[in-house]
Amino acid sequence: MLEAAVFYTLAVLILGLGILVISARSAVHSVLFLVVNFLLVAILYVTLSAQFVAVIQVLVYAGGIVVLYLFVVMLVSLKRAPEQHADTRRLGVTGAVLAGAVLLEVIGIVVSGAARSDAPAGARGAGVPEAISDPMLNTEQIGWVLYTEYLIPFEVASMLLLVAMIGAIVLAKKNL
Amino acid sequence: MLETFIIPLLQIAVLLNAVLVAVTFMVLMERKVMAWAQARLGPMRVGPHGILQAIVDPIKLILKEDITPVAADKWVFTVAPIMSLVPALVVFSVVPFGPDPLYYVADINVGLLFIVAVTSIGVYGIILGGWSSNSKYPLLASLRASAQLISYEIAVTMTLVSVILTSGTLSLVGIVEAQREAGVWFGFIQPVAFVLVFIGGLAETNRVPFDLPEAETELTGGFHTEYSGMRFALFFLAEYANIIVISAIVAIMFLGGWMRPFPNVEALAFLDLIPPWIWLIGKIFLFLYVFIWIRATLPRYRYDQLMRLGWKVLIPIAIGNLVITGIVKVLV
Amino acid sequence: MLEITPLHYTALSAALFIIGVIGVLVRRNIIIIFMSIELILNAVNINLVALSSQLQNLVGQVFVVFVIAVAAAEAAVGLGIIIAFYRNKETVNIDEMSLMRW
Amino acid sequence: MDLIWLIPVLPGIGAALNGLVGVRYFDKRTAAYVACGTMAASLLLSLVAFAQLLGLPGDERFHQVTVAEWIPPIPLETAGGIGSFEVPWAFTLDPLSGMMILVVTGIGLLIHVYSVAYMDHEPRPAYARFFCYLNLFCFFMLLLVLGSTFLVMFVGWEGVGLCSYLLIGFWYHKQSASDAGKKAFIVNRIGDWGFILGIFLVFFTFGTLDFHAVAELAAEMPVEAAGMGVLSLICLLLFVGAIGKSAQIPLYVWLPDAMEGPTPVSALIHAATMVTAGVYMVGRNAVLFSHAPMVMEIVAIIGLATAIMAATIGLVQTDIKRVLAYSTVSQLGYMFLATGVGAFAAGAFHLMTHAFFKALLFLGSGSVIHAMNEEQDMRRMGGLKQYMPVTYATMGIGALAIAGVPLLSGFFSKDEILYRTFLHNRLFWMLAVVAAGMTAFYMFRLIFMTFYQEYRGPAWEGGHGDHGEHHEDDGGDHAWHGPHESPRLMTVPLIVLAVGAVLAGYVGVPAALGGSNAIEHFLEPSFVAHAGEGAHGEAAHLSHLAELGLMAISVLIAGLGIFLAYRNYIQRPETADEWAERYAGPHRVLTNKYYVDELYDATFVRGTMVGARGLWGFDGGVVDGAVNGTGWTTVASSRISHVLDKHVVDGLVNLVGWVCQEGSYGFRRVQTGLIQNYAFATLVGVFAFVTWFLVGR
Repeated sequence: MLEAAVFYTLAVLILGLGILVISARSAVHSVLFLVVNFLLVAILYVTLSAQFVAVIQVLVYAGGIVVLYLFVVMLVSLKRAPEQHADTRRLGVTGAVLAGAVLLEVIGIVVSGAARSDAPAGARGAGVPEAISDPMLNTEQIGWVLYTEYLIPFEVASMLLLVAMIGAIVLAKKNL
Repeated sequence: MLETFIIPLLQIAVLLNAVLVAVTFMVLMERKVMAWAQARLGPMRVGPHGILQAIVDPIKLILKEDITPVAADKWVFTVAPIMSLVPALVVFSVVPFGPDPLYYVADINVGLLFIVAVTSIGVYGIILGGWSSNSKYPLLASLRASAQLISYEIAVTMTLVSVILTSGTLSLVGIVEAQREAGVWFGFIQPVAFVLVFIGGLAETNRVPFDLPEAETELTGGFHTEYSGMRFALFFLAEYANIIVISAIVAIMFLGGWMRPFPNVEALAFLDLIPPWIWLIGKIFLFLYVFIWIRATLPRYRYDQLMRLGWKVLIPIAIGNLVITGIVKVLV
Repeated sequence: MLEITPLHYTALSAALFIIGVIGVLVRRNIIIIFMSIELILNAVNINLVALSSQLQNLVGQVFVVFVIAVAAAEAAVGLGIIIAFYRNKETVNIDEMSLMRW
Repeated sequence: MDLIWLIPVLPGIGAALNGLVGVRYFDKRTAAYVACGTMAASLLLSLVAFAQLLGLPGDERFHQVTVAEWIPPIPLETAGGIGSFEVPWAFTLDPLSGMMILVVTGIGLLIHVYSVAYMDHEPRPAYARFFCYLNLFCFFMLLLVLGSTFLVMFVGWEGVGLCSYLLIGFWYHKQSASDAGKKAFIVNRIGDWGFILGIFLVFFTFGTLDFHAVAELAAEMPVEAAGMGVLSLICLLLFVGAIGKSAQIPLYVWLPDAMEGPTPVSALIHAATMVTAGVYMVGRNAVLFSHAPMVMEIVAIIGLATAIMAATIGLVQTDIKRVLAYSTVSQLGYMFLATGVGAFAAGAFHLMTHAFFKALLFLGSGSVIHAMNEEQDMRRMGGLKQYMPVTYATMGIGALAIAGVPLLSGFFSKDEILYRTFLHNRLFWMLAVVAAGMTAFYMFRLIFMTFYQEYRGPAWEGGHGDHGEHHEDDGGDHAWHGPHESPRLMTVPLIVLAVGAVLAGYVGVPAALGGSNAIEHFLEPSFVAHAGEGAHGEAAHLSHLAELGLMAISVLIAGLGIFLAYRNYIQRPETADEWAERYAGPHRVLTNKYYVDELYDATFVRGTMVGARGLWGFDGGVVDGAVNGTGWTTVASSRISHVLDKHVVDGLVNLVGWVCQEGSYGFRRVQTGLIQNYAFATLVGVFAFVTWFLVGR
């Protein structure tokens, strides 16, 4: 009961803020909504007892990436509205309609899946040591998986970040 | 019901009130200490030795007219102070004032990370406040502030990782307990980290000598130049709350939190007569005093010096400290 | 309906995803398009975490970490490109970014 | 004796030193020392080896040394089934090769020493080159002599041919010299062709190439008294080789021309050693030849014919070296005559004595030429006796020896041959005696024209005669001061050789004169398959008295020759011209050497040229025509191909390009540059997939 209430509340807020993000006229407002959206998503993660991911979501997304967006929005002080010019060939509305159709289809799948209720409950992936029984151990377990089984992807991700950092510097510098 | 709702709500209420009162008194304390440092008396009119000044100031701010500039983005202008204050207060939910669950709202396994994450949200308030004012000095100040915040956050977080390595847990309660087990405060095991976190805390809270976002001589009032009344008060609160948070974190991580000095020495057992929350508050006040002391002592950095210190000194030292800690951890 | 199953999370995820897609398709401000992409990534993350919780398998959460890392890289480079582009063209309208076509 | 392989190798080392290092770095002295030193060492070794050989009992004088493997065993088909073709670097020392190595190294050393002075005018690199060639020649000659198989001998055989070519053409800037070199080489090729065919046949017949083994196998076979058997064919082919190398009819033409080379070369190669290789080879295969009497007859006839023909030509030649050259040819004819009549030992004996006196005569003539400042025409000499007494004396001894004056070496060896010829065939004997008389005549004609009479040569500075006739100075760098005695380095070898020419005959004093004919008994084992078997040709014998009578006749004939020469060139010098006028026809024929060169020129050379022209025409007309036709056809077909290529293939390619281009005009409208439209395309895909998923369930 409580769980359902929390979920529906969060879901409504998340979706509503998502719609606000894409519909806000001002980019700064979009960013604001996006931050709040991310924080709500983090709370959703907490309800799923994924504290580490939730904190990371706040720390990196809300505290890092979106700040970057905010900077850019502030730096790009536009002399004319960015949406002033529209190409005649763009398929925006068609795309939105088609996307809605996809959503309907997916929800259809979900509903039919719920009706069948043959979801693979309890099916566990291979190679994972134990269940997430104790929320207090979440971080430790993720660290364990990340630094043993997924060590190489982890290092690759770090390289990706390094490359992205260098790339961003190169792009942003006026003259190196 | 009692344990899940009533007690936490009570705790939150007490904590919020305590923090807000502490902030008001800290303003008074700052004024008094600065005055003494400059051989003045400070506020003397309201109450004995001006003690009631702490109550008068908030009342003044609440009663003042709340001005919104015409060119401002009103909505954001309103939200910005809230976004600044809320994270600062939220952080207190994980600060333990004693070993018993009664002394803290929550002890989560990612406590330290939580603090770092939530404080990083605080930057929005500053940026949005400066931007939404639609005025050049606040905008410049907010850019400065956010750049400074992000830069020093890296150094501080990296340093905190070395402390986490030492304690082996992210939980703040766990960190304190680790210091009990170690028999010594981490401030002695990690002196470099101690100093780094403190300096980083100075910068993150825009305190002297890193108070460039609020440099009156350059930017009149900083990012909240256009603010007044209650909204200004919120910014003000947030700033001082942040100072208290930093002090609390440093006290917990490096000075043993709620524990008395030398917790393993039986001869000092009489010190346990003083309750743990008093120990922690005492340590926090010690740091607050140091904050004010530094403000009274040191001149302001130049902006490029500030950035150079952050990126070329603190971050390398933090990384070096982390590496050495890791090596020692592996070897010992 | 009141029992929250992973399918609920999937539906939420799909809806957020589609919102992001619509944002990408409809808006012309490239910064907002980027933010829409972040929404899409978040939708994926919700799915991953939900399924991780349902399957009692931490790999989903590990992948969220990777997704966030990639998102950070993407944001850094993408916004760098936007800044560079803005410096030249004084615009962030995606419809004006069509110099390379025939 | 096991070190006999060093005997050829030492001069080889000298040649390598002089050739690889000396030409560039050695001064004349060093080059000379290297060459003479290696030769001297070789001679020393030869003497030791020979002494050891003599120390053995008569029928054990055979020593074979295998130094290294050359051709590993290869199975090859032979007459007697599959044989193993195997050739080692093996050397044989037996009486025949022992005598030969003494001759080669001994005379070789003397000529080396002589050359040191003779070639002194040459510039330094040419000097070293000369000694390199000379050493190389000795190396190959000794290889030829010592080789115990046909193939090793063949290597030496070809090697000496090469050195002969190099040394005849030593003054290669002189057209006639290089032509003579080429002539020698090419004429020799014909002989070598026969020789190598003979070797093939030997291997095919006997399955081995070892002389000793071949001899033993051949001894088992019957004598091919009537008709030509395989042995006869082998012998004939081998004899062709001998003809080429030893300048017999019809391949003698190269030897007189070879006199273009330096005189020591003529002495060493073209008188004493190389040209006798043919004789040596025939002697080496005496057993084979003994089994082919018909070929023996051919050998004798060719030898005799050569002896007479060369002698007649020698009568009228005026070039001092050419006279000697024809004399050499003639004497070689004698040797073949000896082998032809079965007197292998006599042939070898004459070979040895001839080596001494002919080398002596050549060196003497070289001394004269040297003194006359490179003048070779006897008509421009005369009266040199007073200027160069040593040369005169030694050459006189040589002439006496070759003429067959009793008690000199030529007398013993030549009379042995004549005696054996007499036993074989009296007609041959008569002709041989006539040839001997002619030999005496032309040799003394040479002596008289050169050393007696008046001086007819060119005048010299400070001397008598008029300056108008001053001879062109070839040397250019030194003035000629008239005829003079040669330096000590040249006269000493002359004296040594003169002593040899006198004494060499005494190893073979015939029984008729109270001797024991030691050389014949010494050499005998080399000519039979099994030692102690005894000689075949000892069928007939004359009494000592008859033998003495024959000697007397030949001595008389020789005396007559000498007398005629004396009368014609000393008493009445004009007689020679009178005779020449009186017998103008024969004289002209003789002067022109029977027109043999012209004949060869007209037949072989011209024939070859005409054939070559014909082939050239064929090549130019037919072959080139075919090639050009092919080319033209190719060009024509490629033109057609070009047209096809241009219109059909290119058309297709262009069609493809055109289709692509036209198609892309339509499709490029898809590329709007609107990123969101591309994203829309992705969404369409997603929609399709999700739909499929929904419906598919």
